[in-house]
Amino acid sequence: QDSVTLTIATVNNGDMIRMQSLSDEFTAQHPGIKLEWVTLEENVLRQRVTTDVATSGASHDAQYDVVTVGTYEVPIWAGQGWLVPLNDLPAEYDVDDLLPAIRNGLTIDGELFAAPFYGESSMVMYRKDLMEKAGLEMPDAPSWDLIKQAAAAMTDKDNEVYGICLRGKAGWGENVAFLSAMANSYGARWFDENWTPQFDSEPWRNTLTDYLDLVTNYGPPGAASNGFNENLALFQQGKCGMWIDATVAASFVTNPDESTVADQVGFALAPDNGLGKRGNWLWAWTLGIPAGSQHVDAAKQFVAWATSKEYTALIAENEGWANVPPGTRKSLYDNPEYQKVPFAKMTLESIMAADPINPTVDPVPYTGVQFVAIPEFQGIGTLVGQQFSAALAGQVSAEQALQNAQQLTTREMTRAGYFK
Amino acid sequence: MARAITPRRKAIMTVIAWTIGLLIFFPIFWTVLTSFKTEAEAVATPPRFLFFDWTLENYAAVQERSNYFRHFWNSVVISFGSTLIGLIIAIPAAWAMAFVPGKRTKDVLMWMLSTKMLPPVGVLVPLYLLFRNTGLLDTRSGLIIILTLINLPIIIWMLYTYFREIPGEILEAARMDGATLKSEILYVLTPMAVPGIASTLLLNVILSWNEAFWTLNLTAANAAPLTAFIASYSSPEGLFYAKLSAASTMAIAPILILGWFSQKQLVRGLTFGAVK
Amino acid sequence: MGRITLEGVAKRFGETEVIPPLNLDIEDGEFVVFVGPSGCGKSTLLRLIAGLEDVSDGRILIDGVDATPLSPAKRGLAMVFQSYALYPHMSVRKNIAFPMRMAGLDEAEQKRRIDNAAKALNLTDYLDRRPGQLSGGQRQRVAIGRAIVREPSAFLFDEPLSNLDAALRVGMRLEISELHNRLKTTMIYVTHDQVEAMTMADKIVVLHAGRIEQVGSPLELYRNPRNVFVAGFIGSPKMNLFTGDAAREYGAETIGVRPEHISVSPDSGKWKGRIGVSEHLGSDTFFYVEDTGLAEAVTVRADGEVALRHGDTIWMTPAEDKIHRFDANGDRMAP
Amino acid sequence: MGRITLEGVAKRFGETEVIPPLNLDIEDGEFVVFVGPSGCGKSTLLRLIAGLEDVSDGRILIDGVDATPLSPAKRGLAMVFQSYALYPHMSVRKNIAFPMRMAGLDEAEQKRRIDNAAKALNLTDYLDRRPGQLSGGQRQRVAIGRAIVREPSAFLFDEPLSNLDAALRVGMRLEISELHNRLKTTMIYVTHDQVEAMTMADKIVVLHAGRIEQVGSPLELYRNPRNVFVAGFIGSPKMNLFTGDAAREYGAETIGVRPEHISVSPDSGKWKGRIGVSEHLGSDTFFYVEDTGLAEAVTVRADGEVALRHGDTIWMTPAEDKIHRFDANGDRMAP
Amino acid sequence: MATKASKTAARLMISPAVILLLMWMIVPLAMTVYFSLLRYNLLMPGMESWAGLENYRYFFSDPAFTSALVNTLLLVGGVLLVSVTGGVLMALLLDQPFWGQGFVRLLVLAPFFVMPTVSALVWKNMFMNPVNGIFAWLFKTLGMQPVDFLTEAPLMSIIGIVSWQWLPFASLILLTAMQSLDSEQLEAAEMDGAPTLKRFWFIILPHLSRAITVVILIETIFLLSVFAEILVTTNGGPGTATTNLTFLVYVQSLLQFDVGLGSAGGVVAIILANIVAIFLMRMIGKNLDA
Ligand SMILES: Nc1ncnc2c1ncn2[C@@H]1O[C@H](COP(=O)(O)OP(=O)(O)OP(=O)(O)O)[C@@H](O)[C@H]1O
Ligand SMILES: Nc1ncnc2c1ncn2[C@@H]1O[C@H](COP(=O)(O)OP(=O)(O)OP(=O)(O)O)[C@@H](O)[C@H]1O
Ligand SMILES: [Mg+2]
Ligand SMILES: [Mg+2]
Repeated sequence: QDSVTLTIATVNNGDMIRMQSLSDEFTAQHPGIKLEWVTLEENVLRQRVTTDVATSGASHDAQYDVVTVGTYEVPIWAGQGWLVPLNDLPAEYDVDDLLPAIRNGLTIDGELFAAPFYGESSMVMYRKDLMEKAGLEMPDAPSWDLIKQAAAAMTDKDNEVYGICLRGKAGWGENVAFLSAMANSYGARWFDENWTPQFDSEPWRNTLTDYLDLVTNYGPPGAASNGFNENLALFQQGKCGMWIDATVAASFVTNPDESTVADQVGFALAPDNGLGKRGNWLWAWTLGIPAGSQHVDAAKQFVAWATSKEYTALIAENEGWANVPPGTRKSLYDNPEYQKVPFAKMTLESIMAADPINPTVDPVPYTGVQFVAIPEFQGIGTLVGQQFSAALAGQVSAEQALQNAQQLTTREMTRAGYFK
Repeated sequence: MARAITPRRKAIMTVIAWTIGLLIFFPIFWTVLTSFKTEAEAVATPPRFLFFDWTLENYAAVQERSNYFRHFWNSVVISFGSTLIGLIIAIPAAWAMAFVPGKRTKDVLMWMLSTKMLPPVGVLVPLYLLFRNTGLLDTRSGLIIILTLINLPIIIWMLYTYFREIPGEILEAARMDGATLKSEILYVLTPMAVPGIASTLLLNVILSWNEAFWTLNLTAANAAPLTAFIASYSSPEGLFYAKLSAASTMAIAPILILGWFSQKQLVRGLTFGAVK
Repeated sequence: MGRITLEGVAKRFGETEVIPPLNLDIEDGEFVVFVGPSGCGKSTLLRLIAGLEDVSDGRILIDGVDATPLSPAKRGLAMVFQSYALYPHMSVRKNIAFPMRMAGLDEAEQKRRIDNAAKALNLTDYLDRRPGQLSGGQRQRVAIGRAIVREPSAFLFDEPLSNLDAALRVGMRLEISELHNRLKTTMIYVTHDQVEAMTMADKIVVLHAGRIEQVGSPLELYRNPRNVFVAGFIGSPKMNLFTGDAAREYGAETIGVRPEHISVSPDSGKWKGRIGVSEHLGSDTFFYVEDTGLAEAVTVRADGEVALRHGDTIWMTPAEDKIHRFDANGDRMAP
Repeated sequence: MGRITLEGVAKRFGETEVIPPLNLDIEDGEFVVFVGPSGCGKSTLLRLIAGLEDVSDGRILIDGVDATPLSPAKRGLAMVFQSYALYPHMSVRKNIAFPMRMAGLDEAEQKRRIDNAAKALNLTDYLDRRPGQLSGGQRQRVAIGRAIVREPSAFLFDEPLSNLDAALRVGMRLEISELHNRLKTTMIYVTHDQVEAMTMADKIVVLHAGRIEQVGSPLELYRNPRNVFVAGFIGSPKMNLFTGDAAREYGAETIGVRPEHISVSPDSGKWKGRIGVSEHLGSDTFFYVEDTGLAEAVTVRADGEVALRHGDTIWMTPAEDKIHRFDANGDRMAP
Repeated sequence: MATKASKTAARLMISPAVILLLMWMIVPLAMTVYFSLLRYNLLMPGMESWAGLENYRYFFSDPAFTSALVNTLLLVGGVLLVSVTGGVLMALLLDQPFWGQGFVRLLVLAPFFVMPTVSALVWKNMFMNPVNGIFAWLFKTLGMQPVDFLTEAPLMSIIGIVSWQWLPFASLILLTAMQSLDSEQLEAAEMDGAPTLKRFWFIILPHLSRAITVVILIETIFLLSVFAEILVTTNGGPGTATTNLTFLVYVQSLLQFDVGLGSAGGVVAIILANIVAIFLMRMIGKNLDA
């Protein structure tokens, strides 16, 4: 049998890199398959993979056999027929074990188009010691008011302790993700049922004002260029009192090798305003197979392996339970070993609390919590994100930023033909 | 100006020059230094200068993640390949412009340079489709073709300015001596222009080595050079300064060392006729 | 063999005619010097003969064969350039061997000829040096060596000595003359220095604005310049040319007297003047005499040392039989 | 005023002593030429005077004032460089105006001096050209113009003519001599061309390896060279120097006879030889005579045209009273 | 040199280069122009249709367009200003005698070899970061508030980073040029009474003008398409403070995969680049012949 070489495009995060180093297990089991890794930073990855998938379509000349895609792309790509459906995964894969919130987002017309590698929501990570010092207590489900109060209490700029670290870097996957989720809890939405942008609404105004308030008063300097990584580094150095961000961060901030505050981290659900929606998102990195791949069968074997229970066990054995890719399988959270992991419970609860189908208080025509699952969103999100970061940098007022966002979005939606 | 330079003045100049030189170099020095620190030490305040536990763990981590040597080799093949092919095309062209100049020569040269102003993002999609259809995607030959075209104007210009310094009489002498056009270029012009050709080669190898747009967008795994290698570090998760530094060091070290060793040569040719 | 004949050869660069049609015959074995002021077309003419430029009109015959359509290499001529045009990356040996290598001569023959040339030109010790390591005169010799080994039917020299300093120039001039005496090959030599022309040539061709003013042996030109231009150009220091009354006295428009044909005296003579600059070389003395009543300053040469200085009054008498007369067109008048 | 005195001036570059301590007096209004072979330290000496190099030892007095610690600009000297050193981006006018602009002279005065200099140097038509658009001689004049307008107490020239061609060199030489006659300002002129030295100087300083070999007027040096070096250096063509039997006959280690002090005859004389190369200039004839039985070839000059050619046998007789005798150290022996 | 044979040969020898570059210019350009007239989004295949000039209208009406134009000019101009003045000063400095000249030259040359991505990453994370960066530490040590460069002066920061990369190039060309100045000219000026500063102004600077033009030309070619530095550090923000034309086209064609719009932007960028080119060529042509 000729050996086939799979070219796998992955994002450069810790879990994916771990998979790369453990992939010898897979090739040992499948001697006919060689793996070729292309690891790229998220933006570059998305751009490269999209160009490739979109230009090759269904013709058999895609450069990648397995691509790492997010929950944003999967429904769009599946709709274009760019991904191979994964209905025929082996029985031991146990599709039904996947968390429904995640699985729903990857299923279009009843067909699964990508296998989740890990899933995440967002939650509050906080410093127990600082909360204690401030004389406050963090409930499991805090409100935004409490967050504001705690942030104010914990801030000690002279000692470089900042009450709250939030994303400020422009980008639809960066500040826009956070703000969209936050806006949901404030009762805001991107579009109304007629796709009219809603940035001129009161809830958005409140969202942005509160956000700016928090970050400028209690956040670290340079917040306008902080993304996930920058904040992670800050938190690990003990410079953040609270950090509202992806649940996957939990394993990093509790890892004593990297974090100076590993034993002081507490977790809580993302805050709410009592409107029935919390400010948390839902995201999963998944593995999909481009329709243009020349090695669909081998690719399926790999995808099944990399997202299987077996792989989870392999990681647990090699790296410990805390490093298992989280958020994809019910069975993981049923595992008593895993329940010992401090953030396991809160991660699961956060994921369960997100509802991509009905993300907002008021009805909307789109799905997706912190994004809008339409192709135009990447571009719009980037433009809106730039406005929000400009507001944070003090270049424009909140009012002005929202007004610009409204205009830009209207413009793009008009061009895309949403209003005839 | 050959008047006595007082040792005092020389000492002062030495201090100033070294300070400025070290300041300019500092970012690179710091990167290299950081690559030997642990992640925690990399972000320590105040910064640690020399007193820390030197470690190679970041290099190990980087190597584990991606096959450095393959990227390295791709970079070598692509940058040298494109430059050499460029030279082969450019030498005759520069010969013609330098020794048989016409009214249009200058215009042609300027037009050639202006093709370098083509913004790559604007034409990525068309070229991507073109490459896909010709099977050049993710091949070293594909990249060599692109980089040859990108660098050709600079190569021609550099050679042209170099050739112009060579007295035409020598080529005429060769012609009188019975040399054909081919032997004239092969045995007389090219060897005489070796210093110029060498610096052209160097500069264009450096430019190709650092070219990040096309090399990133037209490769996947097989032909990916070091620019793609570094692209996977532009924002990994968690503390990453040390690993980033290690990867950066590995990406720039080869060309830095090559550049340093040949700097005399490089600098000498880096004048584009600006110096007569 | 090396007989070169130009028939109606002309050269235009675009609109400007640099060389109007001209005819010229160069005999086998002759040493011909093209001389003329800068820009008069000497180099162009030489390059036309070499084939480095295309003629605009006319034919060039080499040994009776029409060479006009031939490439430079095919004409069997060798050229020595003003800048020497040595190949800087090759050793002296390789430089000299280059034309033979191009012609595909076998190694043994190449070696033989290189050794001969090196011996003749005193280059044996330098064969393995690069041109950059040689002095100006040595480089000049290498250039000549490279020409010799081809055993050409004629040598072309374009101001080969103008880059050398005065002392070396005299030496190299002698060497080239000796070479010609030995080889007896046709040589065409371009210079704008009339001393070089006088000392080296069998035949001088005086060019002026692309036209041939006179062709003849050095002494012919010295004694019987055909017109004012040649009279002024040949001889050093320049012939004194007078117009006006002084000339009319001899029934001519212009008369000329060479500085060496004027005798001086502190107290009597034909013309009187005041010494402007005097140059005392020991062997000779030159006076540049002003306020003579003639329109022009007069240059006079006296043998040995003459004790007259700047500002002194001087009397001058031309040798009557050495006076040249020219008509209104500047052409020589019969004596 | 421009009296320049060097007292024990020496120059070392690192370890090597280029100029051993020397004394020299230059009178006001004198035209002094430094002459010597290449590398003998002429330029260095001039630059020491100009202040462009620091002396290693000794003092330089200008008009009796110690100028050693002064900057070049303060010494009141003007220099004309070998490469002209014109400012290529300025027009001729601006070039000439530059020193006055630096000195802050008012516009009207600047204009006046520029016009005067331009008239004197025949540059009026070129004032608005760039140096790149001028011929070599014109550039030279601009450089002189730039020096003149400063009205310096002395002019320093460093081989100002060596980049010009032979004909132009003669012309410029005269112009500079005339300038000196007119301005009567001290001029120090460096050259390695002994003809220039002889024709221009009031006083020649012959340098050899940094040492002064002889100081004197041109004719003094011509007639009584103090040693073999000066004897061989001054005079053109070079003095014939003989050692061996020919010298011993006169009780000397070396004797010297100038080419113009040897008479020739086709049938009788003191020495016999065969003509190698003969140069017929019309005004003079030079013979390079070989196979003389003397160790060296002999150069002979005959006036006018002498009908002897390559290969002819010739007899030569030196003028006994013009024979120079030198001892084993090369120093002149009393007559 | 000017025989018919050599002219024919010359035409033959130059043609491969000309043909290749013509193809390189025309083929993608023609495709780009063609695409720019289509409604064509990669994410919505099969919907390509003729759009006329709509893409252009849309591109020009983009509120970010003007600021991108201004930013492009500021970026190019700023880097040129810094690298040329810095280069002249560096050249003056390196031309002075001091101990270890060769080594300092190596130090100064080094940034030229660094990949743009790497340099942007290093500057952003290890220097300009307001919490962990070296600058922040310096400011704090000096008792000042750390400056958040990429937020407070984003364009200036990028100009700084890019200037750092191009300073060596300018320094070295200018140094070579400076060393080619005939020392007799400086001596003449000194004799003429010009003090150091005036010698610099009247002699050295005019001598460098040709080299400066060349530096400007070459750098402009590369600076017009600065991209990696922006992508890595600020992503074009905050707001559109660091979005240049290249980045704008990137956002439109590669983030939105709107090939039609991106191509229109590409065509506009090409036209603008050529305007700059023509302007530069004029200047160069004049200066190079002199
Ligand atoms: N390629 C050319 N194009 C146009 N004109 C030219 C060309 N080459 C020479 N000329 C012109 O032809 C004339 C003769 O030039 P040529 O070089 O033959 O002069 P020359 O007698 O050799 O002068 P010199 O003594 O200065 O070398 C000059 O006026 C020159 O400007
Ligand atoms: N800056 C310097 N450092 C070391 N040696 C030098 C320097 N300048 C000159 N010399 C040496 O000093 C000696 C005299 O040089 P100088 O330039 O004065 O000679 P010159 O008589 O002017 O020669 P030329 O006729 O070739 O111009 C030479 O041997 C030269 O090598
Ligand atoms: Mg010529
Ligand atoms: Mg000198």
